[in-house]
Parts: sequence; C-alpha cells; structure tokens
Amino acid sequence: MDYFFILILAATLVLFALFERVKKFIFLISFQGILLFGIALINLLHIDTLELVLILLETIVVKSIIIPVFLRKLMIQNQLKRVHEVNVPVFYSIIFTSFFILGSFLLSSFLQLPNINSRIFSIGFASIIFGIYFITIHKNIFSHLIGYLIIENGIFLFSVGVGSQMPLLIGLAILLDILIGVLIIGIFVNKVKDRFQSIDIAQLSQLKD
Amino acid sequence: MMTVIGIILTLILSVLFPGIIAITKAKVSGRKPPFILQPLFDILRLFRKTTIYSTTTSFIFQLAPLVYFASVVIALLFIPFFGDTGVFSFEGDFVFFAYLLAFGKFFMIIGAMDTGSSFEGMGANREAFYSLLVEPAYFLLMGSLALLSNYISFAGLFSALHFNTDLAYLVIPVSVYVFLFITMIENSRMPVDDPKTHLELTMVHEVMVLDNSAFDLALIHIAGWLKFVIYGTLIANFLINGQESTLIKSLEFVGINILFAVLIGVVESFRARNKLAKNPQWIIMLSALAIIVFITTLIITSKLILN
Amino acid sequence: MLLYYFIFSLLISLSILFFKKKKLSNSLIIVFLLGQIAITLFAYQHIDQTDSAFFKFDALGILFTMVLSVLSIASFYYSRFYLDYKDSSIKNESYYYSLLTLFIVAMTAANFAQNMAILWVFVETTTLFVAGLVYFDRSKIAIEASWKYLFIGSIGIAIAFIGILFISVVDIKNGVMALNFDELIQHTKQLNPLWVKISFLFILTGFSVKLSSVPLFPASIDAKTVAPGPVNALMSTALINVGFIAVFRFFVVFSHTDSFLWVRNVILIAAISSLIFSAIQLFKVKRYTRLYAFSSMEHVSLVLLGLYTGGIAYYAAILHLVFHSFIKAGLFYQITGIKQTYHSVWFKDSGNYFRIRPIDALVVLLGLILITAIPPSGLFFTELTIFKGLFLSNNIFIAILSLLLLTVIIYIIAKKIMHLLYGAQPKTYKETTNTSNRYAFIPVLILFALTIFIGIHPPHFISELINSSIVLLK
Amino acid sequence: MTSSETTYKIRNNQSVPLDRIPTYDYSEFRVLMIDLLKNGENHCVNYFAYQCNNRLQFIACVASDSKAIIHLLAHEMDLSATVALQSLTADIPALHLFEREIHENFGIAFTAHPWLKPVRFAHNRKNKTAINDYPFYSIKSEELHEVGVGPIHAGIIEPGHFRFICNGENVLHLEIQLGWQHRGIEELFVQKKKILERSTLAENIAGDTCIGHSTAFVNLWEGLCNYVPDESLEFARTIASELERIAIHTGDLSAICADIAYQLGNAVFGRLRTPIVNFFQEWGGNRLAKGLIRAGKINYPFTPELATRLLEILKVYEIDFDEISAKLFNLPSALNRMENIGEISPKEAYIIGTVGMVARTSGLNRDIRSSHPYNLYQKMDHQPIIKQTGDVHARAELRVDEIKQSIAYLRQLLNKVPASKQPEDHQFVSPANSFAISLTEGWRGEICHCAITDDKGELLAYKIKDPSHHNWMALAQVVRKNEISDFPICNKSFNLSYCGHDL
Repeated sequence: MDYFFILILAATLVLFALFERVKKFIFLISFQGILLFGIALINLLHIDTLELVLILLETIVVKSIIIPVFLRKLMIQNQLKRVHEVNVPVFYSIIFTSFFILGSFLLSSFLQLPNINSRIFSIGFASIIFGIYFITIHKNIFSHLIGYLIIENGIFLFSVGVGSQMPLLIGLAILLDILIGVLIIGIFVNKVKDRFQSIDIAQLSQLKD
Repeated sequence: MMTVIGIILTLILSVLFPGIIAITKAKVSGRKPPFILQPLFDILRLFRKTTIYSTTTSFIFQLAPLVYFASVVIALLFIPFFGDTGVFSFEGDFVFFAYLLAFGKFFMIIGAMDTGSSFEGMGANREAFYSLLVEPAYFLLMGSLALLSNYISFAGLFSALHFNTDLAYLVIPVSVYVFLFITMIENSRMPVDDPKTHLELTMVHEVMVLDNSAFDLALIHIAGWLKFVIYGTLIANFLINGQESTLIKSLEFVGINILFAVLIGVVESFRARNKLAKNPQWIIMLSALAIIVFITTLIITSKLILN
Repeated sequence: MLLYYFIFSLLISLSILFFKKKKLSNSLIIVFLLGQIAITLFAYQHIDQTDSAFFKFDALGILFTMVLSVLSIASFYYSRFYLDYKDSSIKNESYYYSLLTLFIVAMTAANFAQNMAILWVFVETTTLFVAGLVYFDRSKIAIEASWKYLFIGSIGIAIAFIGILFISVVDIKNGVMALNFDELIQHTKQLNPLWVKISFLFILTGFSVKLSSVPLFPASIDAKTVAPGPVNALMSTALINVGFIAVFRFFVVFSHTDSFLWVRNVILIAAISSLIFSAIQLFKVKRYTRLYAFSSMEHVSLVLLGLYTGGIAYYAAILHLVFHSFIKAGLFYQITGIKQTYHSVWFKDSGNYFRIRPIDALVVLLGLILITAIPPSGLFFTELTIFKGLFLSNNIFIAILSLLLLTVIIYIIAKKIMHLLYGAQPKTYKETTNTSNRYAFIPVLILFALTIFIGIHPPHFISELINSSIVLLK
Repeated sequence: MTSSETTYKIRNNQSVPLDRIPTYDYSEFRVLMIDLLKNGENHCVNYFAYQCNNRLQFIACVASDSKAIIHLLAHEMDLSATVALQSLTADIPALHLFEREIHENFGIAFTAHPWLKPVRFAHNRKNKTAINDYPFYSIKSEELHEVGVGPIHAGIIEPGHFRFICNGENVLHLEIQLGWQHRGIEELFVQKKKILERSTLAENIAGDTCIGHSTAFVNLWEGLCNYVPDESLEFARTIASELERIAIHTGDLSAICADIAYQLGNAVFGRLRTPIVNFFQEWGGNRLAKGLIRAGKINYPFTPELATRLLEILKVYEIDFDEISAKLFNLPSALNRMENIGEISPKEAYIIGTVGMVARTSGLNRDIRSSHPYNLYQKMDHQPIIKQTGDVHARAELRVDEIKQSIAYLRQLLNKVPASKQPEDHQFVSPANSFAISLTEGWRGEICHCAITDDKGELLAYKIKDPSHHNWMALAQVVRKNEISDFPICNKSFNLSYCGHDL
C-alpha cells in the first residue's frame, strides 16, 4: 500500500515541474503532506500515541494545513499568480524530473541499502534532488520557498525511512525547523516584495562585487 | 465472429462519434444540439463535390488522403475485440500499429508541405512535432503492459492483463488517462488543438488540410473518426476482460465508446485550449506519467526490488 | 544549569524587547554579561560533566565559550557606538539587543551540545538570529543578504540533517539511533562505511554555511558584507567556532571509523578549494567588510588543513581559531570607526586614514600585522606548526601550494589596507566633527595584546583545554 | 512664454471662432507642441490639416487628462510652397500617424519621420500614382521568415493585412497595413448637406460604435450651433452609450472565449449579448441602435415602461454574467491563455498614445467620461477602472468590471426617467468661420470629432478620430516576443475597428 503513496508522490513531482500557477503549487504541497502522513503511518512499526500525535501534527496539521494556509496568505498579499521566469524550459524540466525519479528508484534497487527502507529512500532521494533542481531553475523567491518545502518533505521521508522508530526529539526538531523556517522565509518574501516591487531573484544581485 | 461484430460496431460507432461529441457540447452550453448524423450528411455532401487541386501541387498531395485513409483502415484490423484477436495479429503488432498510423500521418504531412503554403507548413510542422512527442508515452505504456502480461501482441497483451495486485489499481487509471490524452493529441482535439478554430495562425490539424477539398477532405474526416474509435476500442480493452457473454461485452463496448465521446465533449466544453508553446511540455508530461506506470510494472514484476 | 541560563537570558531578551527603555536595556545587558561570564566559569568548574542528557561541559566547548564571552562583552561595548552612529530609534535598538543576546545564547548552547539533534537545532537557531541581525539595516542589500543567508542556511542545515540521520543509525535491525556523541563513539564499529562517508559529506556541506568554507560560503560572505560591525565580529569569529565545533565533534567520531582517511581527504579538498576561492575572490572585492570576510575564509581553510594534517596540528588548529577570533573581532570593531569617518565601507571612498584618525589607523596597522601572521602575532606560531606538520607528513606539494596562495592573499589584504591608511584622500570625504569615542580603540588593543601574549606565552589552562579536547582523536 | 497662455482653451463640445485660435510659425508651433505633450497629463486628440483658400491650415487639439480643457493651436502654410517640416514624431512618437496622414493627403514632407508611409493609400491622396512595391519593414536573415495574413481572413472580420516577421513561432515584428475600407467619410460629411445624411454617415463610421460616433456627431453639431439639449435627450444618449458598452463588451468576452477555445464562455457570453441588443430593437427598432441618436431630438423617446423592461433584462443578465465571468477568471487553462500574453507597459502605452480601454489596462487614466464629461456624465462622478498589467487578462477583466459599472450607472439613471417632448426638427444654423470639437468615450475609447465651417457657415472640413487610430500601433507592439499563435487572442482582446481607422 505504501507503494501507492510513493508512486503518487513521484507523480506530484512531475506535476511540480509542469505547473506554473502558484495556486497549484500550494495545492500540491498540501497534497504531499497527506501522502507523507500515509507513508509515515504505514512504515512506523511500533507506533505509540505520542508518536502518532507528533506525526499527525507534522504532516497533516503543519504540512498540509498551516503551511498551505500561510502560503496562500503570502500569495494573496503579494498578488502572485504565476511563476513564469524559469531558467530551463518546462519541457526539459519534465524530462529531467522523470529521469530523477527513474534514476533514484533504480539506484535504490541497485544499492539494496541494508539499514534503510529503500522504497522510501528512493522517493525521498528523488524529492531532495528535485527540490534542489527546482530551486536552481526558478528565478522567483516564492518558488524557492516551494523548493525548500519539497526538500524538507524529502528529509522527512528520509527520517521515516532511516529508522522504523523515529526519536521524538528529531521529530520535534524538524517540526520546529520547518515551521519557523517557512514563517520567517515567508515574512522575508513579503519584505523583498515591498522593497524591490518584485520577487524576481535577478533583483537580488546587488551584493556581488 | 467476435471480431466481425467488433468491426461492424466500430464502423457504426465511428459514424456516430462526432455527432455524440457535438451533441454533448451543445447540451452542455445550453444550445440546441444538431442531429446525430449531421456530420455524416456533411461528409456525403463533400463526396458529391468535385475535388479541386492547386496547380502547384504534385501527385503526392493527391495520394496523401488515400494513403492516410488506408493506413487507418488497416490499423483498425489490428485491434483485438473482447479478448479475441484482431484480423491481423502477430508478435509485436502494437509496434507495427503505431508505425502504420505514423506512416499515414507522414503522408499527410508531406502532402501539406507539397502545397508550399506557409500556413500549411506551419501546421505540418506543429503536427509532426506533437506526434513525435507522443511516441515515447505510447511505447512506454505498451512496453509496461507487455512486461506485465508477458505478451508482445495486442491480443495476448489484453487477454493476459491480470490486475490482481494492489498496484494494478494505480496502473489502470493512469494508463487510461494517458491513453485518453494520446487519443486527443493524435486526433488533434482539445486541449492541444481546437477543431473549431478558424484562425490560420492557431490551427494545427485544420491548417494542414486547408487545401484538401471534396472527396479527399471527406476521406480525411472519416479517417479521423475511425481513429477515434480505434483508440476508444483500445481503452475499452483495458476495462473489458471478464468472462461475460458476447452480448454483454458488446453492450459494454458500445457503452464505453459512447462514454468516451461524451467525455471528450465535456472536456472540450469546460476548459480552454493550451497555449501553443505549452503543448510540448504538456505532451511530454504524458511520457513522465508513463514512466511512473513503467516503474510500477517493474515493481509488480519484481524487476525492481525495494525492501 | 544551562536550563536556568536559558530561562535567565530569555527573560532578559524579552524584557529588552518589551520595555524599550534605554537605561533598563543597558543594565539588563550588564546583567546578562555577568550571567554569561558566570556560566563560562561554572562550565570551567564542572569540566567534563554532563548537564542534563543533552549538554556536556567539555574542554573545547569551554574554550570557545570563553572566547565567545570575551567577544560578547566587546561586542556589546561597540554596539553602543554602532547604534549611536546609526542614530537608530529605541525600538530598533531593543530589537537589536534582544536578538544579539539570543544569538550569543544560541552559540553558547551549540558549543556545549552533546546531542546531535540539539546541536543541529541550535545551529539552525543561530541562522534565524543572524538573519534578523543582518536585516537590522533594512536597506535593500540588507534584505538581500539576510534572505540569502536564511535561505542557504536553511537548506544547508537540512542537508546536514540527512548526514546526521545517516550516521546516527547504529542498530540496524531494531532501528536504534544513537544521538549522543559519547554514545556514538562507542558504536563506531557498527557503522556502515558507505553511510559514514556520505554522511560526512552532508555534514560538512551543511555546516559550511557557518564555517564559511566551500561549498556554501557565499551566503555567509554576503551576510558579513552588510551586517552591523559588532554582529559581524561575532559572525566571523564565534559563529565560525560554532561551525568548527559542529564539524569537529563529528570528526572525532569519524576518527574512530575505518573511513577516517576518506574523511581527512574530504577535509583537505574543502580546505584547499576554500583557500583557492578566497584568493580568487579577494582580487575582486571592493569593500572592507568583504575583505575581512574572505580573510576569515582563508583562516578557516588553514584550520581545516590543520585537521587534515593531524598530530600537533590539531592543537595548532584550535589555537589558531582562538587567535583568529580575537584579531578578526578587533578588525571588525574598527570597521565602525571607518564607517563613521567615510560613511562607506568601499575602498573607493576611503584613504588617508593615518592623517584623519592617526590612533585608529595605528590600531588597524597593528591588526593588519597580526592577521597576516607576522610575528609577534600568535597566528604566526600556529601557522608555522600547521605547515611544519604538513611538511613532516610528506604533504610537501600541498604545503607549497597553500603557502603560495597564502602569499597572494596576504599581498592583497596588505595592499587594500595600505590603501586605506596611506591612499589619497577621497573626494567624497567630508570633514565632520568627530563623534566617535576617543577611547574606542582600547578594547581592540586589549584583544590584540591578548593574542600576542597568548602566542608568546600560552597560559596553562588554555593548552590544557586544547589538549584535553583533542585527546579523543585517534 | 508658457504654454498655458499661448493656446486657446476650449471645453468639450464647445465651438470657437477660427481667428481666436493662435497661429504660429511652424518652428514655434513645434516647440509649443513638444512643450505641451512632454507633460504626461496631456495627449493629442487630433492634429490635422485642411485646405482653405490656397492655404493649408493645421490645427492641433491637445486634451488635458486632469483639467477639463482642450488646448487648441494652429500653424499655416502656403499650399504652393513645398516646405519640408521637421517632424514631431522623433520627440512625440504618438503623433506619427497624424503626420503620416497629413503627408498622405497634402504631400507635406516631414523630415526625420521614421516611417513616412501612406496610412490608407486612398484615392483622394495627393499623390495619385500607384505604389508598385509597397514598403514593408523587413529583416534580412536566413533564420527568420515572413508570414503575411489577410486582407481576406479565415474568420468573419474586416480586411486588414498583417505582416509578421517570425523566428520560428516567435514574432519579432508585426506591421499592420490597413486602408482597405477607405470610404472617404470625412469628405462625404462635407458633400452631404442634410443633417439626416450626416447623422447616418456618423452611424456608419464604425459599425460597432454606432452610438459612440453618432453621439459625438450630435454633440458636436449642437455645440457648434449653440443648441442646448434638454435632459431627456442627454438621458437617452447616456443610456444608449452605456448599453452599447455592455453589449459590445459582452460580445468581445464571447469572442475572447472563442479564441481560447473555451466553449462554455463563448456560448454563454454570446447568449448574454442578445437581450441587450434586442432591447435596442424594442427601443428604436434597430438592434444596432441605428436611427436612435439624432441632433436636437429623439425619434424614439425613452419611456418609463422601457425603463422597467430594461431593469428586468439587466436583472436576468447580471445573474448569468456574474456566474460565467467568475468561472472564466478562475479557470486555470483560461488564465494561462490570458495572463502575461500581449503585455503593454504603461510607458509604452503612454508613448504610443493609446486611449480608451488599452490605456486604462496599462495604468493610464484616460477616460473622457471623467476628464471631459459630456451628457449626463457631467452629473455623475465617474471613476475610471484602471488595470496595471496591460495583458490580455487585464483587458478581459476591464471589460467585466466596466460592464458591472455600466449596469450600476444604468440602475442609477433609470431611477428617474425624465419626460420627453414630442420629436420635432430643430433648424440648426451653424456659425461662420468656426471650429468645434467633441470628445466622446465610446466603448472602445475616446472618439474625437472636429468640424470647421467656412464664411457662409457651411462645413469646410470634418475630421474624425476613432480610438483605433492609435491603438493599432499598440497591437503591433504587443505581439512582439509573443508567439504567432497568440496573435488572434491579442487582436481579439483589443478588438480594434478597421473601418474606424480607414474612414
């Protein structure tokens, strides 16, 4: 059953490459949160109430409700509609993304990692690689924020895949990190927009000597 | 026997197909629908007209519609019906099928180039590009199905599709989805192309057949309808593989095809067409989805082992 | 004990933020500094004792906390001048002080963190506070710098997290993870070599934002370009030390595995490429802040070279960081003076400093001598030791390459600073009534003197702390 | 010498004796014009020449967007003298088409004009020899190709020739050549003496702006003859022009939907237009409102029954309209076809001198209803709707917002229907040697009509400027860097008039 979630998660990565509307990005982020919950629930063997609450909090509450709501607010405040400027045409991005996904599945099949759930490893790896790729091709800092969230999702998958039992501390730490990170980065998106009248990354190049 | 029934049903359906789409679209937008056979009457009218050829064209232009039509008719004979084999069936026939259709399209394209019109050149260029982009999706999908069923012919492939694992529930909808949109692209429908537009700068397929008239144009239209039903039948084959009687299967078949036509009508009503520059990325997205189907089949068939 | 320290500092920080009273802030800061000194002394008294499950007062942590405490006193002292120069409102001022306090607390916590997750959390926290402090100026470039620092810092720290995850899995079958460094050292035999290698890559990459080394150095350089002088002094010294501590703790763990050679080679590559990058970038710099920032990068690469070399160079590397902290902080404190004089930190706007402010110029000259490791600078002894180690361990080629690069770097730094001191007076310069405190240079002189003194005659407790922090290394 | 004292200032729909308009040397005139037009608040509404006793009179009308005044200034030259004038286009690009027209009609050579090509190549131009090789801008390159479209089109639109220079699917340059429908309307105005004939002519300047042009004409004529229309006349004209705006905007939205192949929008907007134009049929017996607007009278008085009927129609209209426009502007596939397509920046829009909808979608506040109010707009506090993005989306959204605004205005007006008199013919006597100007905001934008009378009070010259005049240039600019397949949607979103330009 977790294959089901994993493959749909892979499909969402393709959609991330295809879509250009901010609204759809936010929807996908929210949707990924639900998928992550599914994956985490299936894979954590001895789950106790506290841990369940934590995972629920982290995936459903934070990733698929709080952050999307916050992003939506950002979108409305900054009148973001589309993320057009990309360095690589979407056409190639989709091809690259397909290869990231195929590659990471083949890689984890080939490696046969002993101490890691390689199903989750494969999709987590693909998410992180894709997130970094996503950040590099976009010129817009809102999409960078989205890319950051994709990476964070990949890391969450890693932490699920690494141990069947996730230490409470790490879970809390990630939760805090993501929440504060997104909030503060989001606030800075607003500041940048206020100061530069645009959230195009090309504006942010005054520091170079 | 089943094949004969199938072909007869296919021919009947192909005549009804454009009518059903037109009726759906009219109903959805609150208009008075045309008579279901109106497209057929239009074609009959075209048959009565005299074909006019531009003086700048050569025999290729005259030959192209015939070749196109013939290729589609032959392709029809490869399609299996209700678990039975098609008229022709051999190993690897789905590859042949794809190339047959490509061959027909190739002739249409060089026919369009033959006119020397810049519009038709533009249309031919676009259509050729889109067909090229569809290829990987089609082959990845058929390859995955072949892997899943261990057969490499249409008939075997569809007869041996067993969806007994959980993951198959992922394979069916995604495959149907991909196939649905391959059909839309191959037939130059929305969202890739708009059959209703009459603006020479935005047309894809329509602009390619701009110079064809009368008999030739009629052939092209009929071939288009047949193609619709061919793909409709392929999709139906995904879904019909039980052990029911011929009658029930035929009803299912007709039902699925009508549903297919209605679906196309609905899709065309409720969304706008893609921006032309978006088409390539939209089409390649189908290949990306096909890759996910491919990974899924690899996992099902234990070619890809993940602990 | 640290828990009380956190609560105490949090209360102070919040009251500075909420009351917004100048006098109250000043006295609260003094209270905080006293607390900071107290916790340092407490830690020194309780050396090698754990404080709850997450912290431990180990030698290296104590040493760097001492440095941090000294520098935080100086930083608060210079913040006064900086804020006066900026003529900032009381609201901004309390925002600044409150964040600076928290920044120092986060660094102290990171120094003592014994648990990987805790270390990770506090390093991430420093990113947030630094971003807030860099943003203090509210100019366009300040936004740009803080955005980049925040963003790259967050991604870096996320990458480091993957590394931590990989290395922390000790019991495969039961999925048990060891998150304490001490615990992990006992389980090094159970670690998967491949994972160890990959995880060190991730960890080094992730912490390189703090460490200001290859590959994620640009964010920290940009942040240092625009950060307020006193903050900059901490970022280029104490924060680098935090980054070093983070990497070093893992380095100690890895020294017990079979992949140690690989890890050292990774360190070497990072060191050499940082050195090359800083040398190339120094040719292009046009601002004093960036000049100093790249100079820090150069010193970090020397420290990394020390880690690679091993043996006596471990000792030298850590001592090098201590010296570098004092000298670089002094130079950054002087930046506020330069800014007051020229209202700019660009080379093109500066010159003839000796004529305009002779005493400050003398201090800068002394700083130049010290930072370029000319005797009696303490850096001279440490660099000598590191290179000696390199020669002795048959890394002659690496040593020569580094020395060549170092020559280039020293040449550029000296040239730029000479331009400041003796260059033609810029046209943009306007004679202003000197508002700066005439004795502002004294703490800098004290820091410099400290460096020279420790370099010539290292106090016993320092060498002891360093020795006991490298004792676990194989 | 400041420009405020050197021009004659006139309000909308007023007339002035010709000798009151200050006449200058060309060099002085040129400086004054540049001075006036460098001010961002002014734009040139008309600049033309006419022949009078072997002398060529040039009159320029510059309207201020903030003060409700129009500056008039003139220069003249001997017809026999073949003096080349230094072009104003280099300084004020918005004037390029006026100069081209003057060049075409009177053979004036403007020096340093970048593209002194005939506007219409009309039979009544000065140089009657045919042009063999019609000049089109071209770029020599192996990679580029030219695509010529029209003048006969696949769709049912008017004739116009579009010459694209493309790199693959991307348009580098577009040149639009119009003039295929030139009917010599301005001359017909002078030739036809009866007011009914002239009214009919005005209705046929541009078929889709029947109300706009006929209102401009009657306002002009009444202004010229110092006739003050009563409230019922102004009421009918205001109602008609807002209704026309609703009808044509709805039709445009339908056409935009057709171009992006959004079938539902096409059908619903298309259907919604019908009750509005049918109301014209009920009112004046013609769906396009021909014969409705007449100088000094109205043959089909607006009765309270019609008001009730119209309110019913609007009520039904609004429900469906709100629903379908909300759908259209929330449909991602539709938004993708509209957003960031055919963008024109405020700066470009200003330089080109765009008016009406195109100006308002690019952040320029140009609306005659608020800047030079006429008819009942004088009593309304009209606030123009301004959009900033200048793309197809903005132009579509502006239409929706303007329709909503118009409906609100109609509701407000219909509260009190003034009583109408029996229609009777007023004998208009036009004063001799006078100039009159009328500005009207048609649905497409600012319409400018100017009339000049001779010593007997007969029409000497009549000048018409349709909003399409400037905006065609904007269309040519916006397709640059867009794909060639996006041209139809850009064109449709502008919906400019071919015959309004060709005259």
